Amino acid sequence: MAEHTLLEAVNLALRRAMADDERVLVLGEDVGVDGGVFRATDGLQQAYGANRVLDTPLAETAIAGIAIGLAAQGFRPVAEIQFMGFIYPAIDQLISHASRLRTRTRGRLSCPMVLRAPYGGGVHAPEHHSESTEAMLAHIPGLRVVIPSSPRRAYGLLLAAIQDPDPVVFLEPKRIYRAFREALDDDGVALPLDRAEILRAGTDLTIIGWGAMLRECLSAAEALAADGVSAEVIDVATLKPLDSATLLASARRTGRVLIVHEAARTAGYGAEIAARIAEEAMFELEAPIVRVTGYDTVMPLPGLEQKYMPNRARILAAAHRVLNPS
Amino acid sequence: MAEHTLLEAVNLALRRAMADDERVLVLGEDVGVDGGVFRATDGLQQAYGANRVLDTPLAETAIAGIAIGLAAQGFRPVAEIQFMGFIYPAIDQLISHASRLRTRTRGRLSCPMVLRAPYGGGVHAPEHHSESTEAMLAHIPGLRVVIPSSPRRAYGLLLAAIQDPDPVVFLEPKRIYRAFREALDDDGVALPLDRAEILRAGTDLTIIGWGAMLRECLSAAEALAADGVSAEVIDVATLKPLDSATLLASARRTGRVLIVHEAARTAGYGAEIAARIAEEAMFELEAPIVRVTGYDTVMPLPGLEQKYMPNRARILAAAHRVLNPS
Amino acid sequence: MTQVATFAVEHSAYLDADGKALQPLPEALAQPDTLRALYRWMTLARAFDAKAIELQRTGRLGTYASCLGQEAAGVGVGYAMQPEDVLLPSFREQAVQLVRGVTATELLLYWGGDERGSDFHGPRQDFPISITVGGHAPHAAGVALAFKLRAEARVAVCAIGDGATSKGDLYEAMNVAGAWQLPLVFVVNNNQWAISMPRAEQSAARTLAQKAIAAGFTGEQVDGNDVVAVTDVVGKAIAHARAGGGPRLVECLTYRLSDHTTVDDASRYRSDEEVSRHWHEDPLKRLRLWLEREHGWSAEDDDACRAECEASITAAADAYLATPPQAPESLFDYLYETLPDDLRAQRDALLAEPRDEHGHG
Amino acid sequence: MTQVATFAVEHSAYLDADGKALQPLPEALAQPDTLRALYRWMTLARAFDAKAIELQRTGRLGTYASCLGQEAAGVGVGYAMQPEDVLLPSFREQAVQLVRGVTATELLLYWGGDERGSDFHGPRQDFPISITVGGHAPHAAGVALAFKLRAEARVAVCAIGDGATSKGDLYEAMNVAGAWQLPLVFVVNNNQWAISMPRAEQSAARTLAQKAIAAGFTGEQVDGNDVVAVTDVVGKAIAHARAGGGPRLVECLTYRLSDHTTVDDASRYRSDEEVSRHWHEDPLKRLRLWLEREHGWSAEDDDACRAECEASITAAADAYLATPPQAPESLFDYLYETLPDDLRAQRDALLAEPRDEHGHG
Ligand SMILES: Cc1ncc(C[n+]2csc(CCOP(=O)(O)OP(=O)(O)O)c2C)c(N)n1
Ligand SMILES: Cc1ncc(C[n+]2csc(CCOP(=O)(O)OP(=O)(O)O)c2C)c(N)n1
Ligand SMILES: [Mg+2]
Ligand SMILES: [Mg+2]
Repeated sequence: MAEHTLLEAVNLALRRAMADDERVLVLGEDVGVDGGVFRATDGLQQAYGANRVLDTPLAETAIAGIAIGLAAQGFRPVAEIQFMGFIYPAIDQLISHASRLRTRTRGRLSCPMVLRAPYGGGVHAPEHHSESTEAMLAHIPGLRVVIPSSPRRAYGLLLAAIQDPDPVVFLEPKRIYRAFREALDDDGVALPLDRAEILRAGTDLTIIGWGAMLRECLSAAEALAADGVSAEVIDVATLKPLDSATLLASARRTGRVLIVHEAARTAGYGAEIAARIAEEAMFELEAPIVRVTGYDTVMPLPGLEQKYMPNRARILAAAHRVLNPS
Repeated sequence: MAEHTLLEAVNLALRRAMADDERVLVLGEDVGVDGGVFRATDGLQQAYGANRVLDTPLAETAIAGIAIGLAAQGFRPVAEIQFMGFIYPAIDQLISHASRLRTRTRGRLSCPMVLRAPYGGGVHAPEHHSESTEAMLAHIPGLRVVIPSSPRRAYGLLLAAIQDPDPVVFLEPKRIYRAFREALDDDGVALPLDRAEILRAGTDLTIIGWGAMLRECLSAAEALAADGVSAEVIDVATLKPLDSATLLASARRTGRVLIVHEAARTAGYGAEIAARIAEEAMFELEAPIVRVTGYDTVMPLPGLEQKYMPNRARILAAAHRVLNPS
Repeated sequence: MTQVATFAVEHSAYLDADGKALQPLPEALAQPDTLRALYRWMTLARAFDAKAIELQRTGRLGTYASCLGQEAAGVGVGYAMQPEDVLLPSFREQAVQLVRGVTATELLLYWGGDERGSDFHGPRQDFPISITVGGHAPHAAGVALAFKLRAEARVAVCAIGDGATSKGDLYEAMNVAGAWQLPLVFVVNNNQWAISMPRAEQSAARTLAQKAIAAGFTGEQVDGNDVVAVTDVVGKAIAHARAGGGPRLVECLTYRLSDHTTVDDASRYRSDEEVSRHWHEDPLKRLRLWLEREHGWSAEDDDACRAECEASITAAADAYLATPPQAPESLFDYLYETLPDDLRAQRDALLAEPRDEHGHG
Repeated sequence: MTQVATFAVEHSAYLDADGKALQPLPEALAQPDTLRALYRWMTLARAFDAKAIELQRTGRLGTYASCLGQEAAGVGVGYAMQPEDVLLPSFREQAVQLVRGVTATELLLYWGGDERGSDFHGPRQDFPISITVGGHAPHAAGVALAFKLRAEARVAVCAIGDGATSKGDLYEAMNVAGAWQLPLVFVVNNNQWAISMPRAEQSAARTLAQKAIAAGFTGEQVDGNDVVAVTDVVGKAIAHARAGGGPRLVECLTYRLSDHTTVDDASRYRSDEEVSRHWHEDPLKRLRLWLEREHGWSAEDDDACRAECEASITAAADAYLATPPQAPESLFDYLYETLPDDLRAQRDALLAEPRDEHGHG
């Protein structure tokens, strides 16, 4: 089994989906000849032609809206927004149309599209290139929101997103695009779109995260283990729909919960997870539910980026608070 | 003291702000000659002229963006988006620019603008006319998000929003635009933009809400009182920044918390409030924190609207669960 | 200075307001059967409109956007399309929709607040009404792209208002349609008003047809109250697109004789005098006069036509009023193809609520 | 069919690629002092560009978007503006910004990832760089509206690329600018590429200048590598706007000689041959040839000019590199005018974290 980066896994999944299903199209800015600014779509246009891999004019509202029209006509478009920071002109299309076409027409039309975008900080990029506003999207009924945390999960989840009959926003943690490799079988097997995954089993504390933050979580769990604390680390993976059952079961088992995300804290998706645990499992907890998040500030330019991003040290400090509530 | 509806209160506050400060401008679709589709800006153009009350072409991105340009130049624009359902084309301007101009330029430029929009359901309106996506906006660092619940509060909060040196989204619960009148002194006194208000004091249970839902909350509290249960009802009013202190103090006092909003449940703003209480006051609670919300479905056309909206009955059912946790 | 590009906008009309021919009618449309069919569709649209307003006024329909005075622009577009084409309508396109085969009952269900009204049994691939102004224009580009990629001889038709021409969504879709030479016709129903904003204030562009120049294709104007001209010009644009010639934009010059919707009061922003003046331009009247003069259309013919249309609309309204409401759980049942586990509890909670039975209105 | 409107797009140029005059230079710009000043600004911009790339390559600057080859379009716009005008730049407008009085140190701070680089000490009202393509165009309409409402004789200048012309944001702003006759000049820096998308695929419009026709005002083309033509045509557009004549759009035809940014590899999508061909169009070369031929500009003059510019840029870079980083809490300190209570705890938590001192790069 070859070893692949997350970026390569995305490329493999796209190739596989295009090979298996001719309804699958790829479109976006610079996805064709250039192969995407991160090379996620590298080689696809050479392999499948300019009729299946379309370079679009610079217009995000149009990109999302065109994908909707294609999807309603039976294609399975995979549209790319170059960075999540440029997804906002497409939000109207997502909330007002993609997520509603099925219910609006009582199932007559539907919208099996995927909107991919690299997201998150930590790569020393210009303004708007480090956004992490997944919570805004996860609030939209009718959408799915999926975030992989590793090459293998990226491959299986992206295949699933493309096969899904409803619109899926697929956010790729660009910070770990090339951070590590994983053995990966290009077997066309999709992962379920409603399951969190326990990345590390533990008994004393549950750490919940998604995307690139899980590397920090796992690293913190490692450090805790050295101190004799057994931390369970869960990859939420599908923010919408949320696999509450897995999260609640873990919270009940460990009695202590830490939620980690790099997005701003207020009305971030960590709040939803905390609220569900508080509603369903409060009496089984030994400590308050603590969130480790980005601040409620604008993501700064690279000079202060590291000050903004949650990291292992912040997670460990919070873990100690959860382990020893005052 | 004259009695006014919430809608009239909005109009009064706009008039007062325009009279007191010539930097205040009003702009939006149909706000001038027509006086706004709800008449919120009725008579303003006659009183202050077409140079201070501007009918714009039909373009929400432009409306928000023009307000930013005006604000950077020292005006105090109050832009109207006709319905919250049409705010999405303006979200990019809010998150990428309005909320960042001050920090991006280290205070050299700033963005003292208000974006008003009627929001919420219950008025039997066409699609997109009943949106309640305040949580998406409350996630944006650098913004303020304010929602009044009565004529008096609308007057004082809108004045404050206009005076505030930073961008404020002001969401008006259209369902209660004309639902009731309140004695209101047009005295130009602004309310603080960071304070929740206890609408009804109580000792057994805290019910937290905003906008039109507070009428349902108060009505539920009334019914509970008849059963000998003393419910405290709090109007959050400023979702961003949130007055955590008032909410936490009440939660600690009553030990039981119900959060009510008509927006979809998942990643709604109720999650943020629940998460804060779970983090800060969990050990002082006698029952899980329960949310009464709209479903995670698209707001239906009017035929099923009443099935979607939380109401007194749903609040009461939840209250009984919180009062008698199993 | 060198001139590097020049452009022109053309205007077409056949029948003037008094039903006199400004030029010979196009052969295909000059046939009495065709003209009578067009007249009957316009009469049906007007009857539908009157019924919808009556239902709304009596509390049996939701907010409604009338197409009074715009029947020619609507019917002409519908008539110019082929069944296999796809319509992407805005909210004032009842006339096109009726010609496309959407039933009056479906339209009333929709305006009565019932999603089943968009589950058209006729034109299954037509898009539902877009309430977001201009929001459907990018979908039209996507639909047209689908046709082009599959090498199908089909055309997408996107109908919008004059107000919509100020929206970036429309512009982006037009630019892509031009860049990709998509089989897509944009029809701008310029009824002179966007709620209270008059056309002249919406844009400094002398014509809305010239919006197409920015996207690199042809835009033209047509007398939108002349159903012959609309059918002809839109028909040619569709044929051009079908033949692989790329997109076109047709601006139909018409007038909104009604309030913006049933919750609007147009007297706040325009004079009765202006409105009466435009009644003179009535699209039905001019075709009736032509039919009378050229094809012996009588008062009895006219009454019979109107009566038949009204009866059909009344039957449709009765069917609408008799339709039982949707089950509340349909809120969940059409959200995703398969309801995620995560939402089961919410659906169960909804089902556990007391149900009250009620009909429409 | 009647023609109801016609439009034309004009193109202007003074100096060809070999520095020969295609027509007599405009009086005001023909003066040797002026031409030398323009040449010096272009030389400074190029020196800045080289330094920025050097710093980036050696890990002391962030991702950087070079303006190599586009110096004339930048300098001409800067030179045509008055100090009291307001510039709203995209991310490739270093040349305009330098002429406007933004210091090289400020520019480096910005590209080095430090917000203080946008706290310009010179043009206090100029907007910061817009990274969102086209997102600043509506701001330009707002700024221009402010001027108009206050009856100030000032003009807003909004600079965008060819790719930006596909964005709805720009179109909406243009349409409003036309409708309200705002004192606003749009400058489209058509460098033929939007990352990997060539101009011809971006839009079917023959010229980008004709985008203005959709908004009801004049668009024109200019040789964007001819600083005399840019200064002249943009200057006239600004004067026209200042006099109350409304908006204009100027398309500067130029070429991006560099990669899109320091993280791009343009060889993936365009040939070296194409790039070399465009070096022939170099804006500095043609003005230098003119100065040599007409005004006795010597090799020594040229070396001296370049040395002076390089020295000034090196000094700016040193100042940049010596600037201590911002305090972490500045994250919070500029978010609102007054930090809400709700955020105090977060700021305190940030302050409680261990601090490491570091410089830029
Ligand atoms: C994006 C958006 N903004 C605002 C509205 C509110 N609105 C509904 S119709 C309308 C005017 C539309 O004018 P026009 O495009 O000319 O169509 P007409 O109503 O005249 O048919 C407005 C502003 C909307 N539906 N969508
Ligand atoms: C709204 C938006 N979408 C995408 C991007 C990513 N991006 C940055 S520059 C660029 C191309 C811009 O092309 P053009 O407008 O021609 O300007 P140029 O880079 O050639 O100066 C793209 C797609 C962005 N910054 N903003
Ligand atoms: Mg109209
Ligand atoms: Mg370019």
